[in-house]
Amino acid sequence: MSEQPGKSSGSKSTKRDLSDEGLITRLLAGPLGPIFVIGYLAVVTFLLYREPRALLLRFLLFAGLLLIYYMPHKAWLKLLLAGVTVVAIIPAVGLKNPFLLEIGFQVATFATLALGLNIVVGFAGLLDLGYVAFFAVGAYLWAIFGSQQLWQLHSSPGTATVYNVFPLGAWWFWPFLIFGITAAAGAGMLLGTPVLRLRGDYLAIVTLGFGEVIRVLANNLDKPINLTNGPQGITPIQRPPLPDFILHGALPNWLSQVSGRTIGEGDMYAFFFYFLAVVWLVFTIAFAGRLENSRLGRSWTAIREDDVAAVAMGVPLRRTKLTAFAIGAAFSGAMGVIYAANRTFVSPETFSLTQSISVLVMVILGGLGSIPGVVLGAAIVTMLNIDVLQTLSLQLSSLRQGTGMIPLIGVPWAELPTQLDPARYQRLVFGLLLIIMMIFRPEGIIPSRRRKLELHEDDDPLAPPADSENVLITSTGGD
Amino acid sequence: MRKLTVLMSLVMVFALLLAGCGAPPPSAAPAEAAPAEAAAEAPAAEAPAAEAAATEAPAEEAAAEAPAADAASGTVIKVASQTPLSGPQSSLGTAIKNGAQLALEQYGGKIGDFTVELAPFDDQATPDIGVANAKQIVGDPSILCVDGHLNSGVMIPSSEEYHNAGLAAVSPANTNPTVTDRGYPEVNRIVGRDDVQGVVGAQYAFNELGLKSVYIIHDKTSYGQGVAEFFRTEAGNLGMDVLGFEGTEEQSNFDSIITPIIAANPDMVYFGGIYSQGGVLLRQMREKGLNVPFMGADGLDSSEFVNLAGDAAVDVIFTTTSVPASAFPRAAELQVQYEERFGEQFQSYAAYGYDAMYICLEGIARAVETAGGMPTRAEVATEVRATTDFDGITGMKTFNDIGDLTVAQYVVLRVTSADAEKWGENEVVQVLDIPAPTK
Amino acid sequence: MTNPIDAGGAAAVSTMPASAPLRVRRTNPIKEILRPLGQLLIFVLGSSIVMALITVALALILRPTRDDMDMLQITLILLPQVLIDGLVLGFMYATIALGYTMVYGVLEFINFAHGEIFMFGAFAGVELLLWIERTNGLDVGNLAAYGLIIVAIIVGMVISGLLAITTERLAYRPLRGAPRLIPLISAIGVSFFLQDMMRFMQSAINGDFYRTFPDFGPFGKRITLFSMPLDDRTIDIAIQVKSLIIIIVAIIMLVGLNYLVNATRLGKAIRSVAQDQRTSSLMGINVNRIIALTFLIGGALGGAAGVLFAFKFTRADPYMGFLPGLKAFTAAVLGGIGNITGAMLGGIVLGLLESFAAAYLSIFTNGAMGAEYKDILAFAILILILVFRPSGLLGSKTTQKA
Amino acid sequence: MGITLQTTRKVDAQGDGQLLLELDNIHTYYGKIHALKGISLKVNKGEIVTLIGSNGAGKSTTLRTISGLLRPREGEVRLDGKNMANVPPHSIVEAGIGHVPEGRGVFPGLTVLENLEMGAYLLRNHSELERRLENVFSLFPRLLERMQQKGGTLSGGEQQMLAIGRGLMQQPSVLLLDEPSMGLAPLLVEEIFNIIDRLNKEQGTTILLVEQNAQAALQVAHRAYVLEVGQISMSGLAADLLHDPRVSEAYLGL
Repeated sequence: MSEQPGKSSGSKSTKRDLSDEGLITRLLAGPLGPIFVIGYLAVVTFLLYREPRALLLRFLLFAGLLLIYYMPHKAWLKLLLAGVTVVAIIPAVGLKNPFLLEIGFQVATFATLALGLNIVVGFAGLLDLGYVAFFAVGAYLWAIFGSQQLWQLHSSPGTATVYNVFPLGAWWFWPFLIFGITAAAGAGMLLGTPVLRLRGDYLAIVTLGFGEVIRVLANNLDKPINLTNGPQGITPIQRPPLPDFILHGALPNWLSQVSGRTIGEGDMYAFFFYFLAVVWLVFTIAFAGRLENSRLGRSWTAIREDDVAAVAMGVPLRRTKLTAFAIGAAFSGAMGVIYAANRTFVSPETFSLTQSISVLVMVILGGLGSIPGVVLGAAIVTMLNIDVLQTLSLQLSSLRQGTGMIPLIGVPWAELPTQLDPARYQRLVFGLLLIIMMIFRPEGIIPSRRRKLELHEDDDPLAPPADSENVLITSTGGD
Repeated sequence: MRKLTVLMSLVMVFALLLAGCGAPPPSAAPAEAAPAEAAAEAPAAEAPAAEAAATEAPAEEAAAEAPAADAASGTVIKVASQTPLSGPQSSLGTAIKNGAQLALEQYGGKIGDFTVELAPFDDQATPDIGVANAKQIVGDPSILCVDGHLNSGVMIPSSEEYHNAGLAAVSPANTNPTVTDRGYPEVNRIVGRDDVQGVVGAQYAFNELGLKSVYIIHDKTSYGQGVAEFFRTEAGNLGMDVLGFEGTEEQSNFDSIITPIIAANPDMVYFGGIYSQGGVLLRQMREKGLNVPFMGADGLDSSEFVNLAGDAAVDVIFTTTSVPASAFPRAAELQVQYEERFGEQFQSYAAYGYDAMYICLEGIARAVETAGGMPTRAEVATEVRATTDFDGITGMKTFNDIGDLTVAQYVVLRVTSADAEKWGENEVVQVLDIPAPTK
Repeated sequence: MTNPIDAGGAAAVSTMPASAPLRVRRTNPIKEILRPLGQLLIFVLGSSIVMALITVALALILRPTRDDMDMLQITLILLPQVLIDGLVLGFMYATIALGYTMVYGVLEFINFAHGEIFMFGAFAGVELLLWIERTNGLDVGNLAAYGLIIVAIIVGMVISGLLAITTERLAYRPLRGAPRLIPLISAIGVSFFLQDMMRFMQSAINGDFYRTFPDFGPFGKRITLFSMPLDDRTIDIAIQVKSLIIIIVAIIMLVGLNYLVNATRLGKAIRSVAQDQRTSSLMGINVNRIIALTFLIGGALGGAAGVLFAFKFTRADPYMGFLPGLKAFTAAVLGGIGNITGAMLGGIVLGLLESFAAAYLSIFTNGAMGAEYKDILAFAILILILVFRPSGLLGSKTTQKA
Repeated sequence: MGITLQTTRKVDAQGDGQLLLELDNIHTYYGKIHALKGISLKVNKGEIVTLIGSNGAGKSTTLRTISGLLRPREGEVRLDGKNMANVPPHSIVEAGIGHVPEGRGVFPGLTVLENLEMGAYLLRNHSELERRLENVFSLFPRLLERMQQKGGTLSGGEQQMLAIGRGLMQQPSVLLLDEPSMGLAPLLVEEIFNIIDRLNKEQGTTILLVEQNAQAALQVAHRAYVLEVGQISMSGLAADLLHDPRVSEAYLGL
């Protein structure tokens, strides 16, 4: 019957979408918009340059990117502004406070992971709870071959003498980027093949198991052959060689003068890794964007919506699912190699189930299937993780060492128990955020067009109350 | 409308976050500080306030209200601590942090004209967070020294960052050899090394207790496995029969690990790992009727151990590099002050956190004196490394050329009571002064 | 009319003149109790025998690889103890898995936070006993000690059940009808939230966040079943009193739940809601209330399991629910999620698998692999089983979508 | 197709009983789709009222609105004068409206007996339950034979009988039947309509019948409403409508 709720006519919703211009978009419309955004960026940059460690300013700088995203202007202008922010402003402020580069690097890393997972979950609809395994494959690949681990295959972890000769030259990093992609894609196929017949929750638990298997292997392959050095982790791992004029001499000296602090080799590498991660992220975004609208992308959508019908339409189920796993994995494989080199250290703890879940959360929070959404989700979660809560705790601690009083209550800050530090309740905040998001905005912060249609067909001020029995109909489907 | 929701949700998120810390108004600036300092510090204290205000209306104008004053970095020196403040190991991590805080308070909180602050970071006992924090620490020029970490697995990658930035670090707890073996001029520790600690344990078990066979269990962490490996090597050298070497991440159910031990019938069980796991393992061992001696390393050194293990804890032997407070007269005094100040049970790691902080402070003080103002990090690192005959709560400390103590104390302890209150009264059965091993 | 049961006589007085005498055949309550007991027995014996045979066969094959010990002898001597430990663990997993399976069966929704509900139950029981201990109430005779354990279990059940209902009402009900991923993410959120919530409460009140189960009563005692000679000593094969209690309580819960679902009015309502919520509401069933009740029952079972877990493994901490929750979920999937009998079977199989893997891997591989690989083995078997039976051992439904 | 009824309808049945169920200007939406645009209809005690109309006219929506599965945004549903709009479905069932949904909605995993017992879920009186069961079994002897079979294993006709039987187990004051003849073989269709007729005559059950098979429905009913895109376009005595040329053309395929 045509009374089915889920099949509201498309034209109506599209119209609404077009008319539905956001507040920011409307404010930024017209020629004043770009001027305003440029002014905003300039002010934030200036302030950040004077006060390089202010959390709010850091946040406002990243929010600037969001503003640019919402600008209703030509793509080239938006790209230009975003490019200037990412390539010039962040590194420039990073001169003052290298932590900004670290945030940028981690955001780029996790955004890439989230985009990869988005292909598997968002595009192809295959719930993967062990995604971080592919990241681990890439990271360990370079960790094993780019460190001195190969000399220690027959010694117990942590007891071997320190060597100084690396079996492979540092330039091997570049070929290993490709190997990392290949290995991760291979691992994706390896996981994908046995689970092709599984659906939904069964798939979820098997992928979860796979993720754990990779982690446990990394933790335990220190005997009989000491491949991963077990829980000790592998260190040091080589970083790709940079030309000498970058690391020493005029350039860093000049930068040191500009920034007023010593810019050494480590800082130059921080810049290098920031740019490398951003380049890989941009490549991933472009690639994923192309994929979404390709023939393959449509096949994914088809199997996500109804795999039986998709097969009937001639979509090769096996191949389509496997490519989803392989391509999704490949992105994170390369990022794994970069991450290992950046950290010069890998250990199994990085690749826990919690990490997999947090990547999944980035995807859902930002908007399943939506590329800008996923990137934003990754940025929010990462900043929350490594920056915001920690910084708030520090400020609190700083207050506690002063003699000020807590307003309203009139108790000295010093007596505030440390048990209340926000950093300790990261998961609490995180969990609450997830629940609230799912209830009020399940399609994510920047939803993909499709999902929005699916989830908000009843979104109307006059619609019956949310918890009405009405819902029952949607859950059991039409007739 | 859609975008409005975006905005709203973002505002909500941050409002939530800030609500979590309670947004302080400008009046929170330290009022009783010396006028000059108050003036200098006010902007810094105002920063969070401005942020809180701005969050309500995150429009661009708000940014303008943010403090434009250059950081108070001119007059404030910070010492960071990085230990697990959350998660299962936070008991030890908090002890170190509190110890450091106490040291700073007792030192007077000032070096010359500089106010010294503690910036406590939470590494959550995971390397990733540790490194990210390290980058944040490195990015704050007013931080001149780091007191941390607890876990070697976190210390090793994080200290790469300290090394890159030339920032001095004094470790109160990391016993893994790699920490100093890399030869970084910034990285020091005031405790012994696993490759000595494991050996001490094995020698004590073989020579003093006369045990001929051992079953070794470790917790599959960098620390636990490390010390267990050294124990195994030395036990093998001494001629002890190593009947098993098992690692497990299990936290609660040790049934299936204990059964093979019973079958193997060792003279003793050695555990390399942290008390939170060891206590439970021990208790379950005893419940299953396995009554052989139980031995561990400094990871057991927490009063929580007896809470978990109950009566089974009595007569457990463990080696440690942190000498119990009872062995030092000044430590007993510190214990009283600590418990009074923080209302928490004193742990011996607190004394090490205290000493590490003190070494940092004295190093900075010397560097300030030499530089006649704000010293560079390199100067501080040099001064810290130059620490000689520092008379700490936990003994005399002198660093060698790689940052190890020239002579470290290793202690063998026996648990005497199942009462957590009496943890500090554990019997010292052996104290060894062992010079750092030379490569 | 050719009704074979017509001869059985009329159970009810017919008021319809045209109707033939009929007897309505209903499920026999006693049968509903005995049937799962029989199934349990078969599962326990069956999986034990299969596991034991595989192990012995492996021991025979691998015997020549180690000359420092007689592998077969060691294997046989360890076998009974490993079986007992595995079964205790298996029953524990089964009781946790029931909570997953109940909720899944009704809503097709993985309640990721079940592990945390389990953890709250554990804390409730432990806190109660610690409170009694502080008032010196734990110094009691054996009988009273058993009573206290039962009280602790009941308190755990109540707290967990209420918590489960609350989370359902606040975090899941508003999402009913949304695509499957949405409530799953919300559940992950609840899980994170509850972990830190408990830690916050514990560290605010006690300063530390894990609690040790008080030592009282005769529960630590071991009942020696028999002894076996090994070289020049004997090895006692024993079971702890508390392990026995766990098995008994688990069996009572399993049978009780089976009875509730299959033989009561409420059970019928639950089953009908599981099959078709809309039609159920047309039967006069308050669907929301039944779903809430399902959460209550699942949560209460989880709470009881939590108290038993803390009881057996001596401690409770805010993160304790995560791994057992994961394992129990695995068990539920292994058995065929949504299927009560399947959850029991899955739990027992997983418990045995883990126990065997932990005990024998090291022996069989001469130390190359050890207990740390038990999780890998469990997941590997899970993948294997799912590859050949994509809906679990006893599952039949394959209609679900991602 | 012709339906053989044991008697022809008395035209005057309409006036017999008092007003039982009344819909007053009901507006129902699916999301933004305005499905019912002001439906008003009446069902008197002891009547069979049928609602005919083409696919998508809103017939099932009307029934779902009555039984509370959907909430009207405007208007009232009155049972015995009491407003039932915005009351949850289970309370509406309790108040005496039984709904045999389209597509039968038999619980596939419950046995036939359990399915029937679910119909009397709200009833706690055991002997009354037995009495109703016997009543249903006397109407549908086939169900007795299949008593221990799972609902999902029944044939289409049997499932329809089970669904109606389950509706009867509620002993509702008004029974809503949604497309009882859908997808059934002609012979079965006839049987179903005979049973509907018997129910009304022998047991006095009030029935609101939604049918696509307009001819059969009009033959069995006292009164009828014709529904077109969410609005009532015609109403009157079933016998009159049966012979109305407009109805014949549009719905009877004559």
